[in-house]
Amino acid sequence: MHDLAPLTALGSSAPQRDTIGPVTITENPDRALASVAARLGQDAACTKALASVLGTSAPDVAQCVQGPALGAFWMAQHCWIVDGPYDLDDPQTDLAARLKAELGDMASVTDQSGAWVRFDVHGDGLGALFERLCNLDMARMTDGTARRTMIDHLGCFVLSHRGGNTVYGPRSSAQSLHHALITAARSAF
Amino acid sequence: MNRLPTGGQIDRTTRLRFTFDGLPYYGHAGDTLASALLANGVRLMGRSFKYHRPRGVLSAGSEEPNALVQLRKGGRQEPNTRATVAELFDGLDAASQNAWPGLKLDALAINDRLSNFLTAGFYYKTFMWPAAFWEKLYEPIIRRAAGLGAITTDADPDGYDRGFLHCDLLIIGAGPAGLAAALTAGRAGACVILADEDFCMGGRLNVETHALGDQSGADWAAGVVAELASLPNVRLLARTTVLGAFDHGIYAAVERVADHLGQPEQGKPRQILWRIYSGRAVLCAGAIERPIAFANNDRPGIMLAGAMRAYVNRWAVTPAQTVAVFTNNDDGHRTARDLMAQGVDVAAIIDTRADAPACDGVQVMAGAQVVDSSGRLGLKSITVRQANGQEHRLSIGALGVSGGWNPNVALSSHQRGRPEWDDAIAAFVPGGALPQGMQVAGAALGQFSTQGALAAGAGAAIQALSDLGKTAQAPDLPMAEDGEVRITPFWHVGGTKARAWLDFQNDVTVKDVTLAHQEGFRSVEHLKRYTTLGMATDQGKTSNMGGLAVMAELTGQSIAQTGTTMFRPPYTPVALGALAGRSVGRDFRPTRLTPSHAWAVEQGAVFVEAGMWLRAQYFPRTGETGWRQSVDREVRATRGSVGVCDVTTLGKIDVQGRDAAAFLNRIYCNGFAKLAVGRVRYGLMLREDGIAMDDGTAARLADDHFVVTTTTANAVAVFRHMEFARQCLWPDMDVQLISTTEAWAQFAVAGPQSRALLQKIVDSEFDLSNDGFPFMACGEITVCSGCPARLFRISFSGELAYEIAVPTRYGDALMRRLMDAGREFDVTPYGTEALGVMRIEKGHAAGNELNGQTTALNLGMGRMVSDKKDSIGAVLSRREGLQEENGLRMVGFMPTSPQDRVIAGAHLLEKGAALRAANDLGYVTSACYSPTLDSYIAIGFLKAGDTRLGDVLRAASPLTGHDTEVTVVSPHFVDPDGGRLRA
Amino acid sequence: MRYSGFKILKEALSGHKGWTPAWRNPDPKSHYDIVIIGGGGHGLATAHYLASKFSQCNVAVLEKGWIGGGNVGRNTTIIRSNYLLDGNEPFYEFSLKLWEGLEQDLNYNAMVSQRGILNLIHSDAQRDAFIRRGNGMILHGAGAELLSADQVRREYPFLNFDDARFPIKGGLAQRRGGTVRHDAVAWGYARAADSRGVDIIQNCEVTGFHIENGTCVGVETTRGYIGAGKVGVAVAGNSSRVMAQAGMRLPIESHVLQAFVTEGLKPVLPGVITFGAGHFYCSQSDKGGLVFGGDIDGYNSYAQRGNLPVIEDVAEGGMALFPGLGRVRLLRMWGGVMDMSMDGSPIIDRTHIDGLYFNGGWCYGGFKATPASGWCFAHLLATDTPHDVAKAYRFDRFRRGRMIDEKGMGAQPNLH
Amino acid sequence: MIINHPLLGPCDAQEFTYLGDARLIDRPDGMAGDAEDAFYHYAYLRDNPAGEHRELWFHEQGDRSWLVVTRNTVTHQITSVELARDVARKQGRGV
Repeated sequence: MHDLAPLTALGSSAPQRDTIGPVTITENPDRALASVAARLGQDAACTKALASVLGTSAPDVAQCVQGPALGAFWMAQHCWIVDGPYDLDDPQTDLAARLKAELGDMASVTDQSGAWVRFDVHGDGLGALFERLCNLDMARMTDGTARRTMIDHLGCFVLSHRGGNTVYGPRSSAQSLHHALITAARSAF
Repeated sequence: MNRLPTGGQIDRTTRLRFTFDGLPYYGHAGDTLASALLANGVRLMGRSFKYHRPRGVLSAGSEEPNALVQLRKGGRQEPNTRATVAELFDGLDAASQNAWPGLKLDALAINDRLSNFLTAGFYYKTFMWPAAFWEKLYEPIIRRAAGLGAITTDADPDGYDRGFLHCDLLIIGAGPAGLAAALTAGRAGACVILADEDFCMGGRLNVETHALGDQSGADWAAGVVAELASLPNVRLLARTTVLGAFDHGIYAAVERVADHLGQPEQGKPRQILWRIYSGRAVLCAGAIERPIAFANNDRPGIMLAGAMRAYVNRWAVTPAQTVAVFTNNDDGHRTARDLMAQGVDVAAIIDTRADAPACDGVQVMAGAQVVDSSGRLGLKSITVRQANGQEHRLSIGALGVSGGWNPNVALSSHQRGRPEWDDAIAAFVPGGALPQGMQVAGAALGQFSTQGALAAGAGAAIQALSDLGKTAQAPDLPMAEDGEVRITPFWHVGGTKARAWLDFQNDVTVKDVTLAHQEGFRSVEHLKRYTTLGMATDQGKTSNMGGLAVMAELTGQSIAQTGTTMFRPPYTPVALGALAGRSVGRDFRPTRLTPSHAWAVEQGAVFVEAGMWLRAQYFPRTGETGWRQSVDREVRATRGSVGVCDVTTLGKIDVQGRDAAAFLNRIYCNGFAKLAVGRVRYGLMLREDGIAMDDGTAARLADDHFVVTTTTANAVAVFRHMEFARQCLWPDMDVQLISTTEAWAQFAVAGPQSRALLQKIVDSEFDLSNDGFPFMACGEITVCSGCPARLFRISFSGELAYEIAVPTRYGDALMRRLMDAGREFDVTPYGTEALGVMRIEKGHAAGNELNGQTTALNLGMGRMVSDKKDSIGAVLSRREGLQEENGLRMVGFMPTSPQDRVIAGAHLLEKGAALRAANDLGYVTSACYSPTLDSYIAIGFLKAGDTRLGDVLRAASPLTGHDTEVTVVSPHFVDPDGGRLRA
Repeated sequence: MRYSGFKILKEALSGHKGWTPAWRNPDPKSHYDIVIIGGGGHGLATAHYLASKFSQCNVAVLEKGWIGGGNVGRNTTIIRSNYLLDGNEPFYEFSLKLWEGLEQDLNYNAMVSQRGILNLIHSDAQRDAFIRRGNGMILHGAGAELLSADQVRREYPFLNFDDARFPIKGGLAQRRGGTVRHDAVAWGYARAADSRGVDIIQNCEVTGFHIENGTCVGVETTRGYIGAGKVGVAVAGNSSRVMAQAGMRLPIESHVLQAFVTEGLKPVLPGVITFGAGHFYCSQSDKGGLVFGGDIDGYNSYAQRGNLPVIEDVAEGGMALFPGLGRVRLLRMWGGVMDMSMDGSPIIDRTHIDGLYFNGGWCYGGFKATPASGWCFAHLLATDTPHDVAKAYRFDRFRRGRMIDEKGMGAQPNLH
Repeated sequence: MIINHPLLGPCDAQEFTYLGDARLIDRPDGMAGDAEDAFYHYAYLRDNPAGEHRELWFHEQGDRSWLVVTRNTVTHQITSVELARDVARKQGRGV
């Protein structure tokens, strides 16, 4: 067990949480992410193998799924991001390595855990908030939808699920993204 | 004074105090500034642009050309606001503009006396002598006189927002057609947005007296709006102007959230720009009345007849106690009737039609014309020429003028729509190819009866929904007025030498159009540009038609043949703040922070913008008085022992797949196929045109796995380029790409003690010895007892150096650990300045050299471009112009006196050569003070530079006042053999 | 007719009866020595200089619509000669000198106003690049000044110095830069050319070239066939379309550039300013409107209109630079179709067809080039040799690897 | 503008980066004898019609796919959108 202390993307040791009107925006730093891209000609096999890893079918275009332990969302054709808990205590079980072990030559797997900041947004009136942030049609963002979009010049993923919306944005711009979410929420509510 | 005792849609129980030019007045909730001023007997509200003529309101809407005022003060000062749409609020502070010293007595009204000299285009014909006097004398005078309102140049303190809306059906305008359309589509369950510029939806229903069924128009409208508001699938946007129709059903609209308040609520925007994605749209923008030109038709008190009845019906204000109406159509008679119904004395209806119908209770002068008016600051009388030629004066305080109504076609013409002339209503109607998905209904289509508009609105909604595969039923619509349009076109009263205004704001008169015709400016666009007709803040909404008609008359062509000028967005002028939204000030663009940012802040680092990134530029220490001292220290410390620099900003691309090596072999001009696992190679990427695009390293972590680095600036472009190659050029290569720039915190650890430092951090099972981990080695390791990391033995500084990467969340901790562990070596953090100095000392090309204009040959890397393989850019790099022997080569420069500064951007000339372009031999790209050599040094591009080592040249920068004698040297100032790298 | 203050006085006192058309409206003749296709700024300037400098008066200018209806009438009116590269700078400096004497040459006040242009600097690398450029300008005799942030602040105190994402670190000024009343340029050249006998023929669209044995001998038009000793094409925006009729493919793409003007304001901006950390440049017209623009929309287009993303981007740039603009209202926006060339620089050259000459590829910089472009094209048409300052503007530079790429963006037209 | 992405459906064109003429897929063979001439034509002489145009767009803020969009440059109407990779394969490009 190494002794380097992690920082959240917003630059502190504990995640930030803001409630504005009916909406709560919570930084969620404890996620591991890895991209899975099917190797040439391995689309079907990789999709199938990923389903078995996830315990549910691999997400289709613009979809996200949640299996018993791992979730995943669609990033590009035959390419997904798998999401699971970040195990601070046991880096040996890191997600990318596990996936690589399972998927072998079927896929290219890349650790993306550090690449993104994640904000979970829940509460009433998410539509009123997100219509000021991005051009996604929130009426069509049914549970299980995952889209890449732009929020104040930042390329982000917005995932819609039962618990609310999740926003993944570029980690280095976590403060700008947080500021955008907060400002839009104050404007909307 | 002029407020009628009853009626109107104002809240007489709410008294709002406001000021105009410092004088206090009162109005009511529901008033506009214009209606409130009229109610207080204020007719004079502005001055015209050119002649500074006194002006009052012409209209009751956003088409207003005359009554422009400045609202608010300080940073919120807002010029050119139309009093006709400014919603009254308590404390509103308005001032007149374009008048000095005051509205009543305006010095520049002298221009009016000189009008005979200031005709259309006069300035093209004079002010040419002497040439220098234009900027010095004439222009400053003209500029001061021109302009309308003023801004303070203080920052706007209010915020703006931008947002995105989606709908099946966008309905633009909430008059009878729009409300009927919204009701139809709303009840059918479609996702509907109904936008209207007014604060009270209903359009003309709010200003007309005719009934819808057994209700007043306003009551019917309010009822429909209430029903729509109750439907979850309908979004009502009042105070929202649809500004423009863009491609594929996208509309821009601005919602004025807080303009009716003194200032926005805390945290709330003043306005929101909505980008509306619509499946279909129905344009129900109504119609705009047009005036008739006659001599001195611009006095305060002369207004559009429809506006006059709007003031009476909606705001219970009459512009004067005695009025008259001048019309060429039946609608003018309606104004007279409505005013009489409110007890206003209507002196006469002057109707240009010989067959004008009679009107109960008022004299109709058929076949008559208004030939002049009087009253310096407001209308006192008009002169009427009757059908029999007799002229007589009528003393009146206001005149309503109706020349007919123009369908409001603007948004239908923002793309390829071109209005077509309709004789039946003597006006242009939407024509040509309308914006994709748009229909037009109601008065905007020339359907002027209320009944017709209601039915058309419902019909358009049914059609639009049907296009989208949805069905809808027409609602039961009330019976309403269904009159025909009766108009005999009449544009201007002739036979006068006096000026008759067409464009009120820009002071374009019938005479100006005549002069334009006489001088050959006959196409509508020439007419517009020569006379400025229609170029004012109202964009010709009330003036263009008259100008076209006059020109048509002069050329003998029909109005249809004459055509219209182009309609352009925005429909009405829009605050720039709204278009920019939240992307202002420090939020103009996102900020990217490095993993060690918080730590660097603690160290007191000075930061610099590097693209979107904020990077530590240098780390000043107590006692250091200038940045140079800090940078020199950082360089010396690194070269003397060890330094650490956050280099996370470099782009990183993970390249995997069976064909990864073959792929990189085509992306880089140098070979990559044979790079061994565990090794790194420098790579140069060319654009297909043979110019250097980017450079970096590629590390082979496995047979099928590389990590490629790019420069900070080009990370995005390189990724796009590689995806292009992967998907479009070689789609059957097995390669997958993903950016990992943000995934890893990466630090350069450089200097002779870098190995010793890293050995304290890197877990002991990894061999860092020179044999175990030689120059250009790479590997996946762990640090600090098991934290996964990557180590690359690469060097930008020229020292023994490494780059070490850990998952981003541990970057801060690793930096702190490096500092702790390095204390025994006096480890020194260094910033981008020291990084830059060391790379210049080493002669590495960076952004200043890889400037998109240089080739591998220019950069001294010509031999890297392999001719043994097909790589991007190799072929075109061989063109003769890029292979000249005498071409630019990257070399180094040392001043002959070490402390003489060499300036980046200086040009190179032979010693003694004159400062002339013909003598130009190249330029300095990067320069710095080298603490290592204790001299200024520079690198740059010199013609045939590789053959000129040792020559003494002149590096001249007359721009900065530097002119330095320099010796041409190798660009590798420090350790040219690379011994330190490999130590 | 000569224009003057005296003439205005005289006409004012006699009811303005004496003004005659600024140019005639002749029917086309069957043959001209030189036919110029395109009645925009460049075509009209070419005609003027052919007549006034090269004694070529048997010249027609054919315009498919009304003269000045293309980019000369839809630009942001800026003139400057602050180019970086040797291939460009002498040409634009020649142009600026011609602007400086334009009104006397044409007897038409085009309101050439040299209130200066300032390119702002926001980073050290940008300063280095601007120093290189400014020194080049000085070497070419064009003049340049490097301003510190404080000096910029003194001249433009209302710019965003204190709350900027990309702070202003200085600026490169060319005091001789400025603006010109764009329509007047077209009209002034037209009037001057017409007065020397050039026929300006409006509503006359060229529908084909008549090429015999590799030589162009005339053009088919909507007003009939017109024979020509030489044909010069100056139709920037439509170059590919027109030259395709002669079977040529050009190193040019057509892109839309939007421009914007606000409502009139009392004087606030002294000169032209260019934001260096976003897409925004701005000047204030004599009428008081702020005239501004930004980047091209970025996709091939022949539609004279653009879309929202660029409009918003430009507004963001404006607000970032000048936070007091928030309440200033945008009055009108429009689009022009640009000949975006493969290196961002123009072409003035003969074609492989004898008698057919080409002028185009002006990107978004054609307006300031108008006088020099006209002069150099006239020179080429009259003498069959390129003018000294335009000798780099050849077709074959791409084949030979002699691009003139100011921005260093390569063969990607929408990035220039 | 709206680009109807073959996988994702309608997307605002703002999410895309434009490259241009879809013939850029047809990169010549750099080792062929006439390569310099072929590359000159390839890199510099692109289609620029007033009308229907096949062009490359990159979904930079989306799924990072390159698309071939057939769009009218006069009306901006889009009539077809394909994945560039499929087009490239159909045109015989492989490894």
